[in-house]
Amino acid sequence: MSTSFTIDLNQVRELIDLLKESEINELELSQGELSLRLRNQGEVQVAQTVAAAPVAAAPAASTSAPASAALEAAKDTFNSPMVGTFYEASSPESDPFVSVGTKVKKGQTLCIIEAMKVMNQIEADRDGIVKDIVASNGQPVEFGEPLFVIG
Amino acid sequence: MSTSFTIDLNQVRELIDLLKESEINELELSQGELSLRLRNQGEVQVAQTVAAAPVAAAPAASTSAPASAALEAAKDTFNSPMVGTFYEASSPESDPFVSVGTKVKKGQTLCIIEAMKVMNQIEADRDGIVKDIVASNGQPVEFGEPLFVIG
Amino acid sequence: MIKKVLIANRGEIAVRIHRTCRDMGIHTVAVHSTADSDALHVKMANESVCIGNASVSESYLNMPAIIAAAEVTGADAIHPGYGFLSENAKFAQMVTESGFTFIGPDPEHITLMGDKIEALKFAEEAGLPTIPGSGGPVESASRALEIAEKIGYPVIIKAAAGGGGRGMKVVYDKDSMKDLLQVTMTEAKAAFGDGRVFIEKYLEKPRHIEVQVLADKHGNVVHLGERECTLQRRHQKVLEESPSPTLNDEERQRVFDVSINACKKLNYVGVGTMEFLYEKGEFYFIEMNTRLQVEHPVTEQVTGLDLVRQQILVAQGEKLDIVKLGNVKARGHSIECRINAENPDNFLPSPGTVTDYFTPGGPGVRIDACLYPDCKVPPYYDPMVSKVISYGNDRKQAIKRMRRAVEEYIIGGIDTSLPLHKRILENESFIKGDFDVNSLERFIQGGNF
Amino acid sequence: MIKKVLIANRGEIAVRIHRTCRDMGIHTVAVHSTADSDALHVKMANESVCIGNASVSESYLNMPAIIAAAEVTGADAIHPGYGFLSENAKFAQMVTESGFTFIGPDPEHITLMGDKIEALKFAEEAGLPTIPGSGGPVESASRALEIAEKIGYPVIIKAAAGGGGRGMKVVYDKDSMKDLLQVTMTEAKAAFGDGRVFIEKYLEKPRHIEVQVLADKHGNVVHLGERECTLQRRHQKVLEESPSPTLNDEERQRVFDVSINACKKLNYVGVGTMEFLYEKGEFYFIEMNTRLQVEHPVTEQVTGLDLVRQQILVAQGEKLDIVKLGNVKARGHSIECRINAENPDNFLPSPGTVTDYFTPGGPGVRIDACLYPDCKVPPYYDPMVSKVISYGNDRKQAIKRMRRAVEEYIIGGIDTSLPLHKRILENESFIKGDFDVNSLERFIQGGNF
Repeated sequence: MSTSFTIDLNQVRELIDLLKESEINELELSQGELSLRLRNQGEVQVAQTVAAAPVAAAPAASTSAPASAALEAAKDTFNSPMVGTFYEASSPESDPFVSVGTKVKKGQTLCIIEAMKVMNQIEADRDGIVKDIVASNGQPVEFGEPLFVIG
Repeated sequence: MSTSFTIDLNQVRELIDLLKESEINELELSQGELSLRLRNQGEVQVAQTVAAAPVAAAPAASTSAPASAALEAAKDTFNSPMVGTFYEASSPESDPFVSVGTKVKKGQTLCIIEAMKVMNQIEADRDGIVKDIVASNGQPVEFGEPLFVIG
Repeated sequence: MIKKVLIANRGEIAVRIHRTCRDMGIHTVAVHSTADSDALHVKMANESVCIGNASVSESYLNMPAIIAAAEVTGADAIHPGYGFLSENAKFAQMVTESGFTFIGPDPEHITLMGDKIEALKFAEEAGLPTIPGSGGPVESASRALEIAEKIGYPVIIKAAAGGGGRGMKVVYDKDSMKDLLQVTMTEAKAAFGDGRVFIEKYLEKPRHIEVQVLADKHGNVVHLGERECTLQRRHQKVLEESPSPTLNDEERQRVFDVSINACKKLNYVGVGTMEFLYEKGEFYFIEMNTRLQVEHPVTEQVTGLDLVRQQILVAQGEKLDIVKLGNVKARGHSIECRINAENPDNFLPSPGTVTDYFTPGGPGVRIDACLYPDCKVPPYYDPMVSKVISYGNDRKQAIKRMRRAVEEYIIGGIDTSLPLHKRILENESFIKGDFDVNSLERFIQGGNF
Repeated sequence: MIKKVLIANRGEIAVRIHRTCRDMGIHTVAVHSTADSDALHVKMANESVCIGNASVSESYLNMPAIIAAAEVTGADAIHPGYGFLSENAKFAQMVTESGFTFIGPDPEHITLMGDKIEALKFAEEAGLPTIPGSGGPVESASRALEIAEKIGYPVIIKAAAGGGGRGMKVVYDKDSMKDLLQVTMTEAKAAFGDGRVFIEKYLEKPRHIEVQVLADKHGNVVHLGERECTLQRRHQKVLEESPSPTLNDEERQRVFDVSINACKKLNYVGVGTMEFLYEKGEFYFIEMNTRLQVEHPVTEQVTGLDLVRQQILVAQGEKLDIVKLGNVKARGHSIECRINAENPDNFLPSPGTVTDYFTPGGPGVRIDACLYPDCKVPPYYDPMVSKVISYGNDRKQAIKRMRRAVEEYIIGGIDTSLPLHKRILENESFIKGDFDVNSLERFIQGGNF
């Protein structure tokens, strides 16, 4: 399970809109474990949210087999385009396609994802530098799961 | 699951309007677990609010046979101490015990409530002036239902 | 024909009764305290009347207020549910005298069965097996041996002035009788100033078995199978099932027969429950409950009957379809778990506001509850807020479905006994059906079932 | 023995399949699109894998992604549910070739029954009654009269090149045959440039009756009763029940027999449904569905069987207990209402976020849903979000309980078809069981049932 806030961002957005429309300066809301404060200081809006995760009702325990896609939101992650098993290199003896610090070009192979016994070469969708390798060699990944951070 | 407030945004909007109209600077509301604060620090209005009832799921429509005890909260109502049928007078031919404007003393009979074929004389719990008669002659009243406003 | 029923109760049973009334086209009137204005039973009913303050004596036990509520709403019958006024003969009488139909038995039967000594006396006359004993003080070892020989070992010697487990000795064979009798008499004399003792059959591992009976106003009586309610904590049932996993067909028939005979002798009317202790093939009558039981849904699931409906039909004076009902065969197996708003470890009540709420669904699951998202559980009343009832073709399937249901059930914001039920449902002895009335207490205290 | 099942579906059926797996001690893997990350089927499953974007072609129809998900999670079987890939022979084959057990029929049966013409050809060979007709173009009045005489009036003359209700004429007696044949041929020639016409038996008020079959890998086939699914809107079933309120015992037995015989001839394996039109004591085979049906719960309620469990047992190669299953007698009556997230007046989909949510409970009510408070109903998928299933001793009781359930059900924040169901359940013709496949359309358009 991820440790991110479980607050509904759309609702926060609606509340912010409400505040902006309303010419009111402050809005404070609390319910149960969840609390939110919005403040509008003149021209620039400073919206502060404080949301205690109500770790709400997850009907029965559910575990994502591959790691959860919590980081998905981050802009500079390179996410898995498919379900499968992640490999850093073309074979156990080979060097990884990339390492942290590698400068990559769009179209360059970053890794392999095996699915249905097929080794799929996964290519970079942009130029950049590999800042982090999030996925683990030989581990399953799901669609949209972050594999690399490329900045 | 419940990762958002169950607050009714329209209600918040109405409260904001109320605040703005009212020339009041702050509004604070709390009910149950929910609290809301609105503040308006503009030149004119400074409004802060807190709270709002989540008007939660009313499973199936339910109608209170006798009028609902909504006014109960008002401080100057005299509420029914029992379930029964409300009578203004001791008989159809008699004058009502009290009318709007009547000055009453603690212990003075205000009305009759019939229950189980017994006519119960209901006495004032304080001195004051009858400002309104809320219950209707011959109609059922429930426990806690406002009968009079005595100020 | 009953057209409008005032339900003189709250919580899940008030909701339960409303549902059957709704199915029968009968309007309902909910009564409620000031603490229950937003309760589910109030929201569901066709009409509602606030009858008093939160305290039960001012509301749910307030007989004049309830009668007055029936008067002002024009109800023609009153259903008392269970608990509160359901076994109050004075209330039953007041209801009838005020011109309403009481959906329950005659007041005289409530009175009789409410008096433990009178009830046992009746039971013996009516041929219900009771726990055999000396019937009066035993003064000599020879008399004690004679009695024990007759009723069979083990027996228990009880001080006449004792109680609460004090001044009691269990005798397992005749060799130790003389000494233990002497010791108990001496101790009783010292402890209570009264050396008189009784002797009774001692039940080592009794189980609680009860028979559901149904009788109309025309002398027809049927049984609707038995329930096993052995899993109890402080004499409160926690998990019930039907049929019992321990009875054989001969035993079953035997306890049905004595129950029906006793009801006939009593001229009983309505639904009732004959409660027995059971050990080694023998039944011992404890008491009769002259009302709907909390655990009635397990009987409904295996018989396909709606017991509240049967109550209403009987109250209307209708004749039971004795041929049809007499041949009702239990099909499958049903279990009920009582879900309390309480801490599952220390059993302290846990009132509050329910936050997240998700009810289980799917095949073989029924929920009788008084909860909804954001509802309040007031601190003034019984902590039982929900019953989960599972049904399966056999006990194994009923257990599996119950496990699934208690796992799916989410009641946020308050503590509940769901975790205790999860533990019971995984217990090997429970699964085997091997337990007695003390099992759950032992289990809760960390021991074996 | 199957130990881990990947459920290649979403919504209520994914939840439904999980529940049975849970009961059988089988672990579940949910697959989901990016739009369904918080869906109930994902929350309930033991594991979950995101397989693609919201669009069904990228997720729930994405065969390689589903197989890959089964690979990475170590599942040993795949259940396709209904819809999506459940009747895709290629998928069934791919599942098997990838080393997983497909919980469904052989691909060849999916292929056969997926081809309407081949399926009808097989039906005729297997002795299933089909709608009788000319079988080919009819060129003369004398031949038309001969055919009509044989199959009985009324008959319908259809342009070979027609469709969608165009180029059709109903003939009620032999006197008008010659003229109408001529008119239809002339009109067909003018409208489609092809004057050829066919003749078929015309069903005026057909009802939709289907037989649930179950077959194992050892040649054993049983039926599990019939379902009546006559109430449809645009060929989508809206309310189903079992048993049918219209069939008599002889008709019932007859349609069971032909269904079982056809399955035997087919060497069919798994659960399947033979769909028929029914009119005036005669059945006319339409098609066979080679999967679990949406409406399977009504069969479960009256037979006491868990159909998903039976599917899994069959997939594991187990032998059906033919004696036991062959004697399953329907008990009572069950109705299912499909609750769609749609405007009940204009039937436009109503996706959104569910606010208030309260599920019905009490006796005789089962809920198979994929909703919970604050959940999202995405706009990309089927609008059916819940099924309410009622059960009673007879149809009358099942209807009353269903009325109560749809009245209790609260689904806030989105529009649903609950109001439509309330109207149907109060309709006199529905209560009498008097309707045909066109009734609901007429009713929706403001007419009579």
